[in-house]
Amino acid sequence: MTAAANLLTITAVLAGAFFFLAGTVGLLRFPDTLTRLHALTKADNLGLGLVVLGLLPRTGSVVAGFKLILVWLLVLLASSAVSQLIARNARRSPP
Amino acid sequence: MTTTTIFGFCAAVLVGLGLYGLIVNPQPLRKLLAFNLMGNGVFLICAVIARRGAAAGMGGDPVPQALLITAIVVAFAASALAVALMLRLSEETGACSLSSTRGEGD
Amino acid sequence: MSIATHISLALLLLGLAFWTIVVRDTFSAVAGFIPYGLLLTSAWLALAAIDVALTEAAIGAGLTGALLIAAASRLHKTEIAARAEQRGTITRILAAILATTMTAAIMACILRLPDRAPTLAPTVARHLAQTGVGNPITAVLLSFRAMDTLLEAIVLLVGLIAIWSLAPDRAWGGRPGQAQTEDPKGPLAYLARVLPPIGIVIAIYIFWVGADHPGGKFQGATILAAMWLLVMMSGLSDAPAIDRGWLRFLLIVGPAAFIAVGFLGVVVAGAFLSYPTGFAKLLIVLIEAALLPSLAVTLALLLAGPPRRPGRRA
Amino acid sequence: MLPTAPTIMPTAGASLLTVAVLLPFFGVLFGLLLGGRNAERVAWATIVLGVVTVLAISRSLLSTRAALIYHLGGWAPPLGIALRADGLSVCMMLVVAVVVAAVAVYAHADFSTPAGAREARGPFSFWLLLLAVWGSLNLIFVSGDIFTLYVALELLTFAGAPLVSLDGRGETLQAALRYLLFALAGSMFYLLGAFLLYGVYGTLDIALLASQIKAQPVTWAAAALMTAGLLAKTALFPLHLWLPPAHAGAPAAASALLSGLVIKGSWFLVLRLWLDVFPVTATPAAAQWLAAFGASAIIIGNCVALRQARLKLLIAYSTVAQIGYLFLMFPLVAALDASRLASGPVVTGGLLQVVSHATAKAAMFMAAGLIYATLGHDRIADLRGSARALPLTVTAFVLAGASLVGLPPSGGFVAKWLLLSGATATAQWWWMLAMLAGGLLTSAYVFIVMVRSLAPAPAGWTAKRRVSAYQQWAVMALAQCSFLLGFAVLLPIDIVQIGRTGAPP
Repeated sequence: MTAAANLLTITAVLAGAFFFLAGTVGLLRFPDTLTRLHALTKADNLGLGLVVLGLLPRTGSVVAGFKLILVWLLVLLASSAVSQLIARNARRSPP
Repeated sequence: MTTTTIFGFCAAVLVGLGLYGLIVNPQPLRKLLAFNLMGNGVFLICAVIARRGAAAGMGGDPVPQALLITAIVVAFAASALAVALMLRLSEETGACSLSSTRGEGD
Repeated sequence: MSIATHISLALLLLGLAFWTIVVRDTFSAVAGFIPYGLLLTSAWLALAAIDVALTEAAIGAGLTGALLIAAASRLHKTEIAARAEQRGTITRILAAILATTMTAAIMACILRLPDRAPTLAPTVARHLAQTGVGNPITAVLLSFRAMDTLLEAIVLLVGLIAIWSLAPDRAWGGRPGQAQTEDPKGPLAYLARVLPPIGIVIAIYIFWVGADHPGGKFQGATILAAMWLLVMMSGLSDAPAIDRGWLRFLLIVGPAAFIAVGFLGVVVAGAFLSYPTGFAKLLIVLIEAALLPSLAVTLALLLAGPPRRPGRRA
Repeated sequence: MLPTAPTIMPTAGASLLTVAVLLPFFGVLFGLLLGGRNAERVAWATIVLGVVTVLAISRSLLSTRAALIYHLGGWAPPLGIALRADGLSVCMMLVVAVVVAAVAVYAHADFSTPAGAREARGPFSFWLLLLAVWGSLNLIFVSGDIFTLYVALELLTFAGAPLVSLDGRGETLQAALRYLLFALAGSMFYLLGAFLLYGVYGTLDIALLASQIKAQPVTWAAAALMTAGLLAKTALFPLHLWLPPAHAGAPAAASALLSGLVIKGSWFLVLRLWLDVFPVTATPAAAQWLAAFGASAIIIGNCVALRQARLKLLIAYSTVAQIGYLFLMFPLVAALDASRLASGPVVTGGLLQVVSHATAKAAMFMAAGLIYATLGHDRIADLRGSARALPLTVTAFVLAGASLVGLPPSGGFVAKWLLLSGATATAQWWWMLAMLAGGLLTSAYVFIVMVRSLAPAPAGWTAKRRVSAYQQWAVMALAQCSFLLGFAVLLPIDIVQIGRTGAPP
């Protein structure tokens, strides 16, 4: 049981870290605002989701796990709204 | 190297960087940024001192930690006042600068 | 966390700080300052200062970051002129020497701090039960050194009066900031409808657990302030005119209740800000509950700046 | 636990200290709540109650002949915060109360809410900030905790900086911003020093620190940092550049507060630290440095003041010079203590210098404000006719100037006399030279202003604006305080020495 939980933690957190890395590379290498945004939101949402998933077995209490998921949901909400705003601004004033 | 020494040295460099920026950068907003860095350095030193005082089952001495909370809030109020002054200055004179050549020289 | 993690954290912090000082463009400097503030939060965690980390994330990185970003974009026009007045090489060299000396002196001080560090933690632990709260930092902030917290609330108010005093005469009694022309169906308005109910619950939770766990009124008030600012920015509700009676009442209720409880202590418990036995926790929670709205409104208005446009239709 | 020395036990009747500190802030809260015209009314009620409180504190100090000590919340240091008022603090509280009251009388004419308006920016801000300045100064004088003192310093800055730019002109906003940045950096240095002291001694309480402090490198570093930060806030040469534009550009009542009182807050803290916290560290060599800056301030400030074309700038540069005198006492005290002689008279001299400068400088700035209002300008070359139009005001200006020069029987005379005697006793003749040269230069510009204003007005000249008689009397009252202060030496006891920890028996 613990071995399976540890395996889940390691795989999920590693995968999450990979998405963060990919997102950062995309942010630095992509040519314009919209594509950079694309790279960044994928990394944030998926990467953070995977990290949260990986940490869930290690929380020890249901409340703490619930808080972790809430953190992820709040980040999703904020980042989607903010990306919309950035994208609108970018469309209005092309670089 | 212990954790407290690492962050203590980091804090010392932050204070130095902040002081340098405060003197060298001509723009008030950059000076304010530098002031914030210097302040963070000072706060970090306080946190190091708090951490060194860990005892009685507490991770750090709670007195300096409580002082830090006060100091962070006061520093925010200071930044807000400085920003308000800069914005008003630029509205009034069209520039945000501390050099007296721009103002009406007496 | 291991030493290696701490060293890389410290190096990252210094790298961002260096960037903030030397980069040409002010907006980029502020953009470096915000992640720097978030990393600093991890530094507080590494030093076992969880309450400080929460405060830093909320106020040091969050509110200060928002304040500086707004300032950088509004001062953008003035930047080119200001850049022209670069300091000469001699000033730079002298400043560098001064800064290096200072850094070296502080490092020497850090190394020379006594090996058996003095601490008040045992003293706090001994008297914690008398205060009725479980979080030692709350005990320090609201009992042992309650005067500091009272003065801090007053500092924020005096700062607000100072900011208001910068208003143009014609705008006195008016609303701070610019009128918002955000799309009422846009993403910001959507966020401003969905987020505040959640934010308010979280703020009250953080405030409530502050008695016994990390958290408290400052962190809770900052979240409330952020929610209010979000609603104002989205255009769903305008910033209030600064001469409104309810606003003035909310501003002073916290500090006034604090002072009142303080003088109650003189009568009942024999000293200013001392609490009668058995009532300590009740009075502390009472003060915090009164401070929460005051701090939230003060923090939001500090960020909103001086009044700039008429408040009532003439 | 810690030594139960009589100096750190709470004393009866000390609860008034919390009233002295919090009453002005309570006034700020109420003024903010009621708003409009009520801000001034609240300020007046607070001033009356505040003066009564300070008088009651002085009575209780005089009756017990010992420092008043109060433990906030009933928690003794090092856990809690102590308020402590000795003779020095009470003298400072008295002079602040007097100057605040006089400035308030004067400001009633300039800062009353105009008829028809419910609330106006200038008056509302001025009265609330006046109270905030007062509260923070009282806190600086009585707080026994170096972190609470940091909060008090910041409060003083937040209340002082906007007073500079009350008229909203671009140049005053710039002066206020420069002042704010200097002051913020100064407080950060101070705070760093305070934290280092905590890191070594585990307490922030001044009395406990004084009993535990040892001469060692970290203590020296903390002392240097705190002193440097406070000097920037006090505007001691060469950190004085922010002061003249800020003090000269503010409205007259605000200049009087800033130049007379606000800079004394950080100076008082230097004095407190050097006399009570760092006496072991404050070697005569370090004190010589402080006084060297002071002497340079006296010479350079006065020379620059002589070259000013505008009256308010002249007075502001004269402040830069007078700050210098405040730092001459440090090597004298250090040398007297080192040779086990009584340093009391020199401390009294330094305090008399502060009191006489606070009253005289406030009077001079307010007089300059009245002259400006009457003539429509303050160019020194064109002051003709002002003595005819404002005889009381110009007399007050000259009396205040005489106190700055140090003519008998003024407070400045006694102060300089005591300092000179200290310099003679310790054979530090070079400080005597600086003082005497400063006196000569000061008399030169006071004389110039007097001669210019005595010249008859050109024919057909009329006043731009009639100034109220009560404003002139407020100026005169302050100038008289400064001029007659010298008689304070005739008092049966020396209040300044009550409760001084460092004073040898």
